[in-house]
Amino acid sequence: MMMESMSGLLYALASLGAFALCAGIVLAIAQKIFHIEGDPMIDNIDALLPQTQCGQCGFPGCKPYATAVAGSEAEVNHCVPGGERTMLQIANLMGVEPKELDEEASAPMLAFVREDECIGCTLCIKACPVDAIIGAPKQYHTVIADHCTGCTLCVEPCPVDCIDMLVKPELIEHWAWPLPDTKRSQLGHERREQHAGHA
Amino acid sequence: MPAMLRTLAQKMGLMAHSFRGGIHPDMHKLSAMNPIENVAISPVLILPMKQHIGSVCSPLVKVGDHVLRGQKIAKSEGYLSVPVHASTSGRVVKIEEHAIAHPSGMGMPSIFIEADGDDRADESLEPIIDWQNTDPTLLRERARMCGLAGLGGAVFPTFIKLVQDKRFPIETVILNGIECEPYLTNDHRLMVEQASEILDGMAIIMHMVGTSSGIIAIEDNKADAAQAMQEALNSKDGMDDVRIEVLPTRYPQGSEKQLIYTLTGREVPAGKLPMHIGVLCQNVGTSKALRDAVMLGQPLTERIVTISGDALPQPANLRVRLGTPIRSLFARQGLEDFNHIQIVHGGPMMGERLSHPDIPVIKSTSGILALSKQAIDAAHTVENPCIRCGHCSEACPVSLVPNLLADFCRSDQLEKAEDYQLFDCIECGACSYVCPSNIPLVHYFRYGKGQIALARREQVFAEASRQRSEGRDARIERELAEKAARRSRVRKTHAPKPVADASANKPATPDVTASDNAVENTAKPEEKS
Amino acid sequence: MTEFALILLSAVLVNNYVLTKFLGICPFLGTSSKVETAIGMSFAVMFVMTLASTASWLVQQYVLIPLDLQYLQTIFFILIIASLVQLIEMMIHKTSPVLYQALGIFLPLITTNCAVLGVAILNVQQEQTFLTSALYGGGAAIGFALVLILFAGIRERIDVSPVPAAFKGSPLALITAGMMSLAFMGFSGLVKV
Amino acid sequence: MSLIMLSSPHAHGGDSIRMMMFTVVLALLPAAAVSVYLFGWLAFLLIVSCMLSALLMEAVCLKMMKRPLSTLLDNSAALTGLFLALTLPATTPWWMAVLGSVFAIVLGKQVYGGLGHNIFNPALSARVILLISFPLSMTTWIMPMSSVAPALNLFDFSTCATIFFYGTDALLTGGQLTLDAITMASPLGHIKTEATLGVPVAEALKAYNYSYLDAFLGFEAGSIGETSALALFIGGIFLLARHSITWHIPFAYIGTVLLLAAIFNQAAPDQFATPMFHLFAGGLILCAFFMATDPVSSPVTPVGQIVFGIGCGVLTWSIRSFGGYPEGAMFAVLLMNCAVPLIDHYFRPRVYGQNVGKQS
Repeated sequence: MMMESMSGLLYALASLGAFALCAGIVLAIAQKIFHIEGDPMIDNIDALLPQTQCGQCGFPGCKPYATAVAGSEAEVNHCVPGGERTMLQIANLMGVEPKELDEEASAPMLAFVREDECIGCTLCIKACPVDAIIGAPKQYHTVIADHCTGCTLCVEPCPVDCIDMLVKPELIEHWAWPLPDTKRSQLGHERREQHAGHA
Repeated sequence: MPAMLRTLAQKMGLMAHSFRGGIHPDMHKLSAMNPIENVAISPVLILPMKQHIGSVCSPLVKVGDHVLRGQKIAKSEGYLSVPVHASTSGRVVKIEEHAIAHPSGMGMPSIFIEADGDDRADESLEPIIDWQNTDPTLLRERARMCGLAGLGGAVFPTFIKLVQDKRFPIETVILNGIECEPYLTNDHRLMVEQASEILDGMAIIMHMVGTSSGIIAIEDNKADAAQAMQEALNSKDGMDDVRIEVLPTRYPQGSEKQLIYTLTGREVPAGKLPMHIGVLCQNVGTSKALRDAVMLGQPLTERIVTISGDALPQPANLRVRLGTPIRSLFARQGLEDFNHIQIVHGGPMMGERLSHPDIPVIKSTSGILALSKQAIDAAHTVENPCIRCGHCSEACPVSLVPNLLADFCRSDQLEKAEDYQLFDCIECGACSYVCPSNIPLVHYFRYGKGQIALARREQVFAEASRQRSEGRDARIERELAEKAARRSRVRKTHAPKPVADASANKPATPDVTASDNAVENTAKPEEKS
Repeated sequence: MTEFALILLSAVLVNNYVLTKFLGICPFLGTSSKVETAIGMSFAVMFVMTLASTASWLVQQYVLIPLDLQYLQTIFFILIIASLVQLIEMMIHKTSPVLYQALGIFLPLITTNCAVLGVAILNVQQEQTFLTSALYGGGAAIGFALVLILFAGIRERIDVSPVPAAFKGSPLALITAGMMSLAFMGFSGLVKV
Repeated sequence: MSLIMLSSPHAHGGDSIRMMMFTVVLALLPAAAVSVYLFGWLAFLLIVSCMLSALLMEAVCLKMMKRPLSTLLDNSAALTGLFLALTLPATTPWWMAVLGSVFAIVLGKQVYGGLGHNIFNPALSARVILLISFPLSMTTWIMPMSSVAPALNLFDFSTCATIFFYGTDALLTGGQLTLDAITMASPLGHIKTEATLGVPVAEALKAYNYSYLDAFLGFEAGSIGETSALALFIGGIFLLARHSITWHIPFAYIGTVLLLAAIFNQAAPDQFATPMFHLFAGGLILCAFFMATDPVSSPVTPVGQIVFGIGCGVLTWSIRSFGGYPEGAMFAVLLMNCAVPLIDHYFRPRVYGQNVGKQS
């Protein structure tokens, strides 16, 4: 009696072991075939970020923040200039629940150099993450309005403090229609809130 | 009649083509029988720097200059633009921001001209009498010089369309006399009173684009205009391949794409222009303005404007100088107090609602309406939930699905809105008109389009910033690598020799330190990972 | 030939695994928020289910019965399904990372999906031949896919509507799933198999 | 001048939801009138109780959701109540009718967010819930005009009231009537039971002394609103004339059923019923003209509506011919309602200028 149960046990172990082994081999081979290098998610997220390289998310630029979010070490709602839309897009891409923004994005800003006070020390040129300030040592510098992302990194290193942040002027060509805001579309707003909270 | 059967019948020529959808609003053509009246020149004319589709012009005159009627006062910037001309002789009083007919309420830099009363014309452009043998490019330059833009309401610079392109030969010229917008009757009166001038303009257009066949499209609610044009056409020689086409009244028959499909059975492919399918469409008013520019040497300084509305005592069609404030025109027609009145710039279906009447008449002003409060409130009542009844997608002439599009725009699902072809919407308003729940569909589409355009602009800006930032990082790495290489080279040259040549290394050091400090402080405050 | 068609029809419509047998509800609710994810999940489940039901029949026939190890049935089937899921996970991670990210936890969860294991064990209990067990596996997977994609279409629409706060999200999803199973009861008795 | 930005157009055609719903109620009046004529006070009590409870329940829901009660005026709740009443058998007790209306309003519509957001047709989903919860009483039919049961005078208010409030068995305690004396199988149910015994369709109908004319006018067993094909056709044509619905769904739906019935009837006459029979039997016309064309739960685009109609037709005919339940129309419409969001997405009309290819 002991012998059958022993041999039964033996058969069980043998068959299970054999099956598991060949499954393992197949998977190992598959691992080689479907090997993937870097994580493409980083580029997808980086493409969503506004690239202001401003560091307000606590990371030295957009690419590092994208890597952190892809590796899910950082939350999706740290990008302040991106605002709610970027946060919703990243949450959508990562398939996580959208989180409230911790800090409301201010109106878009532009740096402006008061040229008569500028001593030409090139400190702000080196501080600007997107090379939006031009000028040579000992010559006064100026900010290229089209290139400035408003990240305020140049204000602090300036020794004579001659850079101030101005609100970006709104052009008539860039004006966009707002949502219908009359009592008439109260229902529309209600539906918008519904969706916003549940992207 | 099932849509498939209808298109089949149309393809086999059994049935005239007619565009899909469309609505039948009551037309309120109150001023259809009033002849065109000339308006006295208002003391101050306000000319905004942009009255067309394209870039803003820059002023050529200074405050205090004296100008003649038709003198160029602002030059066009870039290709897609046309200059602005003084509409009367006088003195430039000031150049500053002034309100224009724009929903945002934002202003546009404008030139204020104080009329001196004798309206002396500027003779610099001499008339081209025998334009038949003039080189079309010369005529095209004249059209641009005279500031011609589509007067049907689109204000697209006319000279860009009037071109002979080997790859896209124009077969048919279509003259758009449809005017399907309620209340507006200026094209109608122009056709009745100046039919032969319009046909001269059409002949010039056909000469410029090198075709001999043309169609003049008129709606059947303007029988007298069709008759006047037919008589003028019969008396004209050399235009035998041109015919008048009277089409059933239906809004928006006058829209370029719908008119082209109705007359030729061909559709303008998405993202392409009518010229890509060999068709050129022009408004009757523009054709007459082209005739004045070529045969009389007169730049575009005035236009016919319908002033009407259920709250206006005396509707009329006025020949108005560009820059005349709307308030003076309303006063001329007996309307002074505006507090129960809504002013609309253009027709009720596609026009802008103005918040105050101190806005000048510009090239795109085809009509100004004074609508009573209850007329506007009836149109903008409380929005009910959409019951997916499908009336809006039936009415849409571009066969979109407006209610789904509105849902996407309202809930910011913009990629879906683009996938459903939001940008093919011509904002004609037929869907909002028929919606039983009074949903402001066109408003949601405009919001959607604005957000998508904003997102695209930010995307382009972000892409440029990213490239510059990566270029900068690469530059810093390169400089650091050079510094490290240079330091290691310096250490190698000094290290092995004994004390004897200690003095030799004196000259080498200065230049190293100079470039050192330049490179030293390029590192950012916090090190880039 | 009609006999096979009837089997397939009965597996897809009449006794649909999700709406009549109520198996595989958690991926049904989890991955149905967007239609693209639902389609991705359906392909994954179709791949795993069909192969799992055939492989488990083979294992049952040629390994368990000769060695009379029927009591090891569940462990073996889970082993088969797990390795298939591992395979499909690698394939999806390689081909479309976005789908991989969107499916998230629900991709490895197919291993514990009661519909997949259910079809394998039911095939064995009803002593199906090799061909009919493959047909049942495929039919069940197609049924699962059909219902999942329909439900995803509905979810995308009700997520945007002004649902009363108490019903927002999964309560309404469950009510809708209930209504769908009510509708699917119309198919009962359609096929006399 | 208010600075609120109003976009064009500044004109409106004057159509409103209330008018559209009222048109559908008008279209249903002939069917309701005929049902009262055929089933007497029973039908009247049913219709009134369903409509009242639907309106009451909607008011309660709106109050709970703090939404303005004015939406009650768009008579969509009244319409749902009337729809539900017309699909119920004459002998439905009052509490079942009220429960049905509550299901229709709460589970059918309000839970999805009110008018315009429900996925399933509210009246139909309530009817299927009742069918599956109370199978017996939902499938007991009585012949109209009490021609079969002379003792049951449908125009005497007291008898009808007792049936309505205390159910059919209370009536029978009086002893003079037995349940199966006054009830009988619906034509569809009769054929299905006979088919299981192998009796060909033609004979089954003869035994049931079924006549197409009676079925067309309405003298046949069935729910109170679906028996008279004539009244439903009048309502349907009225809806088409008033452009409340488009021809796509009804024509596609009825056309598919008739086509399938014709083909299979030719192939096996004794196993499958004739197209005429399918047209007048059960709730096909009611579902095709009123239930399937409910704008909220049907596709928006014409192409989608045709696909929806064909789907309903195939499902109705196959459930009637092969399925377990005698009447397939209700299930078919609900099943196709599930597919509407996908149909909307994949069957959109070709937009002007898209892939026009080479043009003449």
